[in-house]
Amino acid sequence: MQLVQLIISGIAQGCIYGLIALGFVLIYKATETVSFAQGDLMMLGAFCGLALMTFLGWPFWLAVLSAIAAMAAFGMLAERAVIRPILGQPAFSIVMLTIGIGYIARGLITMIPGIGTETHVLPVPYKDQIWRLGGLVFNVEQVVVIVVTAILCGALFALFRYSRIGIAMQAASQNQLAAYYMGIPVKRLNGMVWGLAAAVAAIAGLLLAPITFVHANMGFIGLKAFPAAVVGGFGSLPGAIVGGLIIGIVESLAGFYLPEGVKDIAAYVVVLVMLMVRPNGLFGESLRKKV
Amino acid sequence: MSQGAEEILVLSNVESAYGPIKAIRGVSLKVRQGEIATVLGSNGAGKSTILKTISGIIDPNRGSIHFRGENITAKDPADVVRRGLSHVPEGREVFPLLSVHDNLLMGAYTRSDRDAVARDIEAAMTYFPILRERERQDAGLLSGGQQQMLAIARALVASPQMILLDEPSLGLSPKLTKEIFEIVVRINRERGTTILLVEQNANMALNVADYGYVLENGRIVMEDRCAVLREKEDVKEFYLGMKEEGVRGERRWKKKKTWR
Amino acid sequence: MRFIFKTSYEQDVRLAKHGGHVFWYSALGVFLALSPWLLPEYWLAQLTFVLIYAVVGLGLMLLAGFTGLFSIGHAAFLGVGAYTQAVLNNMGVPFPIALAAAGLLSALVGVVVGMPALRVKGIYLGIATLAFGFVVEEVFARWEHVTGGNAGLFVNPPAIGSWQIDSGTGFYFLCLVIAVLSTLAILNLLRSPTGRAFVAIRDSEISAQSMGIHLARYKTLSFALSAALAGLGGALYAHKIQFLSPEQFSIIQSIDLLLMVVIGGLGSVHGAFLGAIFLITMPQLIALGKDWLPPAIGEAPGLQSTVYGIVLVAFVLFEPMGLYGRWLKVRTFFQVFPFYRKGMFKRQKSFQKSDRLK
Amino acid sequence: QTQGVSKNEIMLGSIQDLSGPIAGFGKQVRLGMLLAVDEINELGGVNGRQLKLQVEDSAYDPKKAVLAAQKLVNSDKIFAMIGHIGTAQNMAAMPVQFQKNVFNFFPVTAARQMYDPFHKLKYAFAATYYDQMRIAAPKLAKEKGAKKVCSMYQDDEFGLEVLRGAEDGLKAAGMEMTEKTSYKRGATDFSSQMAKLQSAGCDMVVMGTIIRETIGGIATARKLGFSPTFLGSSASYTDLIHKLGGAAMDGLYATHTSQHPYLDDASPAISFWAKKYKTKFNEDPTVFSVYGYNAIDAFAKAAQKAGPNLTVDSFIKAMDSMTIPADIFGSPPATFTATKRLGNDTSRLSQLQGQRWKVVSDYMKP
Amino acid sequence: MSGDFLLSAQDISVRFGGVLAVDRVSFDVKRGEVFTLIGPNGAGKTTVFNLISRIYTPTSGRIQYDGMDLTAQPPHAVASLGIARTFQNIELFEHASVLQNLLIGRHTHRRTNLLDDLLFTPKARRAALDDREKVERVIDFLDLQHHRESLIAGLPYGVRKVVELARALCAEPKLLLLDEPSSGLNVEETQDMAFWIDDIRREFGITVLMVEHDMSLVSSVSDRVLAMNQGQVLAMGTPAEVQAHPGVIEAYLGTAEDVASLRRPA
Ligand SMILES: Nc1ncnc2c1ncn2[C@@H]1O[C@H](COP(=O)(O)OP(=O)(O)OP(=O)(O)O)[C@@H](O)[C@H]1O
Ligand SMILES: Nc1ncnc2c1ncn2[C@@H]1O[C@H](COP(=O)(O)OP(=O)(O)OP(=O)(O)O)[C@@H](O)[C@H]1O
Ligand SMILES: [Mg+2]
Ligand SMILES: [Mg+2]
Repeated sequence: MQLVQLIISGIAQGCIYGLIALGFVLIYKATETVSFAQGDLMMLGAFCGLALMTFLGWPFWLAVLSAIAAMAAFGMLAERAVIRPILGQPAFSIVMLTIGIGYIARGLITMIPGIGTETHVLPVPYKDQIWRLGGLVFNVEQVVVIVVTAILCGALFALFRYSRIGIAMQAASQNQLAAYYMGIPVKRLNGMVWGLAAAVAAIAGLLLAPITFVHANMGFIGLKAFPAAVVGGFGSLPGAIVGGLIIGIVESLAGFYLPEGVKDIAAYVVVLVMLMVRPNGLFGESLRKKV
Repeated sequence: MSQGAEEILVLSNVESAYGPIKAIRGVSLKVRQGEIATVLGSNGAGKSTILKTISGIIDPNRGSIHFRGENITAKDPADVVRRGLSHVPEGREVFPLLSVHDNLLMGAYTRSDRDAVARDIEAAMTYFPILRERERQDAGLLSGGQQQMLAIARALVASPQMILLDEPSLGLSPKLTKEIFEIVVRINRERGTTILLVEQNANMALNVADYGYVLENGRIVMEDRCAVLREKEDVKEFYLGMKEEGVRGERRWKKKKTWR
Repeated sequence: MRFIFKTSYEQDVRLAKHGGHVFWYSALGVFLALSPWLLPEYWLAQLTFVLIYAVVGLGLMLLAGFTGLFSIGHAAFLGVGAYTQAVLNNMGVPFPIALAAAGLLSALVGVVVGMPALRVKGIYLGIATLAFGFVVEEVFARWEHVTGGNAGLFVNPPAIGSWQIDSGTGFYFLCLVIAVLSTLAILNLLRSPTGRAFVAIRDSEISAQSMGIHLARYKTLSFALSAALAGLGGALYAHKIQFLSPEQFSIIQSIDLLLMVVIGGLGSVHGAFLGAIFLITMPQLIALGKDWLPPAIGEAPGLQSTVYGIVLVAFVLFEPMGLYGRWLKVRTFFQVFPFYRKGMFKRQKSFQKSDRLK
Repeated sequence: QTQGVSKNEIMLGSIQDLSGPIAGFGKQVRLGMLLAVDEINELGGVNGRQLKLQVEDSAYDPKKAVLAAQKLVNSDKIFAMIGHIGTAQNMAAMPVQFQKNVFNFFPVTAARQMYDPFHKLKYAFAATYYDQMRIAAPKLAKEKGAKKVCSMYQDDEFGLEVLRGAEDGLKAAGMEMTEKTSYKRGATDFSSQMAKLQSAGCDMVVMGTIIRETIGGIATARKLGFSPTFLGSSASYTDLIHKLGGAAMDGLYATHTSQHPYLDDASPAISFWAKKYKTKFNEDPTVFSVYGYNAIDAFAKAAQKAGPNLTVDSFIKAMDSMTIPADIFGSPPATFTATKRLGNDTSRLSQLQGQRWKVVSDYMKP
Repeated sequence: MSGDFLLSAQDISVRFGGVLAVDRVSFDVKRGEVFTLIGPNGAGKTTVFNLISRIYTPTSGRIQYDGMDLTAQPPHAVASLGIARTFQNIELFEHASVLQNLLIGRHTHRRTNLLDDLLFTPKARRAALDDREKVERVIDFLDLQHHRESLIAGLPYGVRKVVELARALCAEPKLLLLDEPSSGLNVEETQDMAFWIDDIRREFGITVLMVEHDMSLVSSVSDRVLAMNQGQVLAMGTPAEVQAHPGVIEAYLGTAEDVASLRRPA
């Protein structure tokens, strides 16, 4: 029973990692860069939802949808302003940019007087509810995370596998020059990718907020999502979820059964082991250049 | 070739540079609707640069480019393609991690008619049966020549008004090289697609093309109908490799130490 | 405009390519040697920090800039060096021996981390080093009887026998000597086969391999050298900061180090120094600039990270080659004066290509 | 000429976290200090000298703290460092200060190192986490009749101090710590920790936690149907606990010295002060504002006493011979001597009742 | 093994998923000869090269080189055994200059150790000058003086091909593998290439194994030609023999009608 309960909470936590990892993978698949700002976008999304719900008093659903839309717009705007000018430069420049964007986002939020330095509660309707099933406890907040994560993963997977735009995004990331030659509007797609990523981040932020509260540093949980993405195989959407689950469950079990401190580095140990055994992760393809 | 045909592509006095290095200097050329034009030139003369400038991959410093009467100077490449100008780049440039099929699909990105695209993909695969065989394989794993076929097929499915071909025969077997040119001619005749061809195999190029330009050091030094160019001594010597023995023997010893 | 007439291959091998080099670097050397008497104490301390970070930066530059392997856990090596130095020093081991041990142990750890690096590339390597960084930080925190755990560890001033280097000036010279020696070593490396092998690996692994370069060996070597320099830097850092605690070697520090080499200019030795100057003086400049801002903004919490972020973004946008790139432009401007044309450094459109296949 | 003291000015420095993880606290300490500085300066300063306070940002990073300390000490030439926040940050900055004879005055951290290896320039005001727990844990355990006392603590020096204090206190009372579990700063999931404590049958849990972790931990426990007595340290004595955690947090005990300054506090003095603060900064004060305010206030009192010839020695002499009286916030009187540099080592208990902190005990003696 | 053969492939096969890229191919390359592989696109020529340079491991079969089993060698050791190669798609070090590329080509001849390099001892200096001299010789040989300091990224395709050849020559190999040396070169340059290959064999005594589609180049320089199709050996013999082979004509050369047939009516 104990074990089942632990696994349940592991899965719930794992879904959170997976959800954030989805954002990383999304960006990676479509632009071959790693966004260190994903966690901070998540934070912005949560603050956005908070502003709408608490300060403007909008109804829950309206606030959630508007926050997601606003973040998508923000993502596109940010792309337009800072990423597009250096589109085509080595991916690493863009990684640096995302670090910079993360700093700015965190800094600006902190600068809002009276709000930025505080911790807030996001008033979701399902706050603190639990379901009991036999002797097990299900946290509604976590159930919501699990469900939304599954849906989102499916949708993104379909986008990249079947839709023309999704394939074009991957094409542009693999060979930008060729994408231009094909008439793919690389810039516009890039904007869409960052918008989408910001929207996913906003969803993650809103889902996470009831569990972790809303504060300027909530994005740091993103650091745990990196291992999740790597374990699953960076570039694989289902991999992100599976990786997240593995890490969530390992953490949960390690916290209970293993000595102190193991839980905190369990994620990193898992990722190191994984890189030794299967360097490309569970679902990552092993790539070699053909010469 | 109809003499008074409308000019579909006009470059006037185009100058492009890579940083401080000028690659082409004041190039003016015209391609008429429905013809095959070719640009000859030795290595580094700037042939690829002309094509890249036309399709907007690099922005010219000076001069203008008009396609079907519209100014496309320094336009976004995607925009240029949308207007019906496809470019088969030098060096294949396939999407290595997409399947062959998806590569072709991307070739037709600018088209919205799904059924017609599917038909054209079928047609392209008929030109190059190997592509059908490898439909689900990642393009990066194809052999060099197979990738070249894919690159050409990709331009065909775009069903453009005009194709810029940069060394289409690169790395193809003699048989396929010939086939490729047959295809080029066929497309030109059957669909009326205008073609601007850059090719090292000058013999082939001068045979299939109507009009030719000779480029040296970024400048156009000669232009005429191909039938005329084929007969010029210079062209014969430098581009068709028809030299007298003496000249060739001399070339062998031309190398001397240029100590810096 | 300077024309150099070359008359022998020897000239290409030399470090100083022409008289200008000799003059300017000598001038810099004189300035550095006289700094303790030219600069106020506070700025001397900052300069010392710059030298320390430059040593670390050189190491990271070697790894990221020349071998193309990005480490997001470099603070771990810094930490290994710092703790080794602190522990040995506090045990009374003479400074030079402790320093050597710090460098060696870091190098050893570098080899261990290099192992996964042999099999993974790009982002995977980044995450592997990130994970490694977290594990090492945890070790610092848990291995209490050696590292003092989270309570931290005080570091005595460096000493050789009974000679204690506890003055700011003495320590400054120590750092200066080590920074100069490290720089020379890196420069030497870059003009010899080892350095070229690194560059080869950066540009094309398959091709490097077919040139007979043992990828595994050279990648490991790059990690080891880089870690050794980080370790040396860490040892100096330990003395400069005098108090070590695990969170000083966290991901934040790692990212700072990475920013340092990127802002300095990836792939140039100058970049390591310029980046270090940036990293150390930036917070101070922000603190100074605060006074000119209206208090509502100047005193607002979060200002520092906002400005830091903005500067970073601005750098990547306008100066992707980093400070060194800017320096080159300025220099060219004066060299070719008055013939500098605006388009000279105009960026041609460039296009990203998959890094996954290399 | 003493560094930082001029004819009509005393230069003071402080390092706060203004952009890092506890920027909220850093900001409040700073505002508290500013309030005190302004009050004192309006009344003519200290022996005719105006106080000048320079605050730097460490972003809670020891390296930045050192850089900031170097700036304050060597460039701004401060006389004393006041209310510096964070243990590691203080540890890293102190050597820089002591080299130049600069005080480390009333740092905002309750670590023993703030006074423990004795240094003449160290002055600490807050009962340490260690002492708080050493005294409170056994006392509360006895009161509640707890058989199995456990602990969840943050895996850093702060959490360990709480744990050590509780362990030592329990041992002295003939009890033992049944189970302990830790988490890393910034953790958001406490289910395995709480499951562990629950399955060990704990009936009292000592929380070496700060804010979000206190709330997260207790909320998780409540959901699992696990409700022991929770005891926190002064780190979890803040209004954020009930503001964020809501009713689920009721029942939590915490140790502290100064009281939280509610705007509508029963004590008119506190309420007056809180309103003044609110008017000035347009923000509700918290207990951290009080720490900042008190630090400056105490400094001014001592400097006043040291007389017009303010030097390091005269300041030490004044400090070591005076009693800082109890204040409106309920802090106990503090005394220092040439060897004792912790003002007071006792604390009292408050409990969350109806989403508000209520003082439930007087200052506790072991 | 007979001493005349520098390289001999015995029944090598390699399979990638469903594709049998090389199917039981055997051939021997004599010391000092120019041996050419031809075949339609996708025949498996490049794959044979990749097997020799140990980028792939054969599914079955062995490759003997200079009396040893090449298949037992790790990939990076191949170069030091005296095998250098060029790539079909050009794999140069893009962000380095031509000179640096060529110096990297000298890697197998490095004589200094890490310490020498770090301290730049006189030994390292001598080695550096020595390498440079060897490299200059190759530069002179291939007429690359003008491009010595250029970055690869800015070179035209044809020059890159030559630089790649130069890089391989800098390794002073015994066996040189050239994958389509003339693709992307015009007639004149192809003729230069032919002379170079000839010189490489004659003056430097290097054995050349080459993949090439330009039949004029093939017939002017090769001693023997092997034609492959779909992974299998189709024909082997002198250039003339192979070109006359009906299977080769059918699969590779195409019917000999004149290109003029494509000529458009004026
Ligand atoms: N990316 C670049 N950076 C700098 N210079 C370049 C770049 N690309 C080409 N060049 C220069 O521009 C000139 C023209 O190059 P271009 O590629 O157009 O030649 P080409 O005629 O297509 O030659 P090839 O037959 O080899 O393909 C060359 O001299 C080359 O050095
Ligand atoms: N790594 C690989 N994975 C899957 N298939 C491969 C791989 N390498 C080669 N192939 C396949 O093996 C076959 C032979 O390829 P190879 O590159 O050897 O051809 P080639 O003879 O060099 O042709 P070309 O003249 O076009 O360069 C091709 O069909 C190719 O798709
Ligand atoms: Mg070209
Ligand atoms: Mg091939």
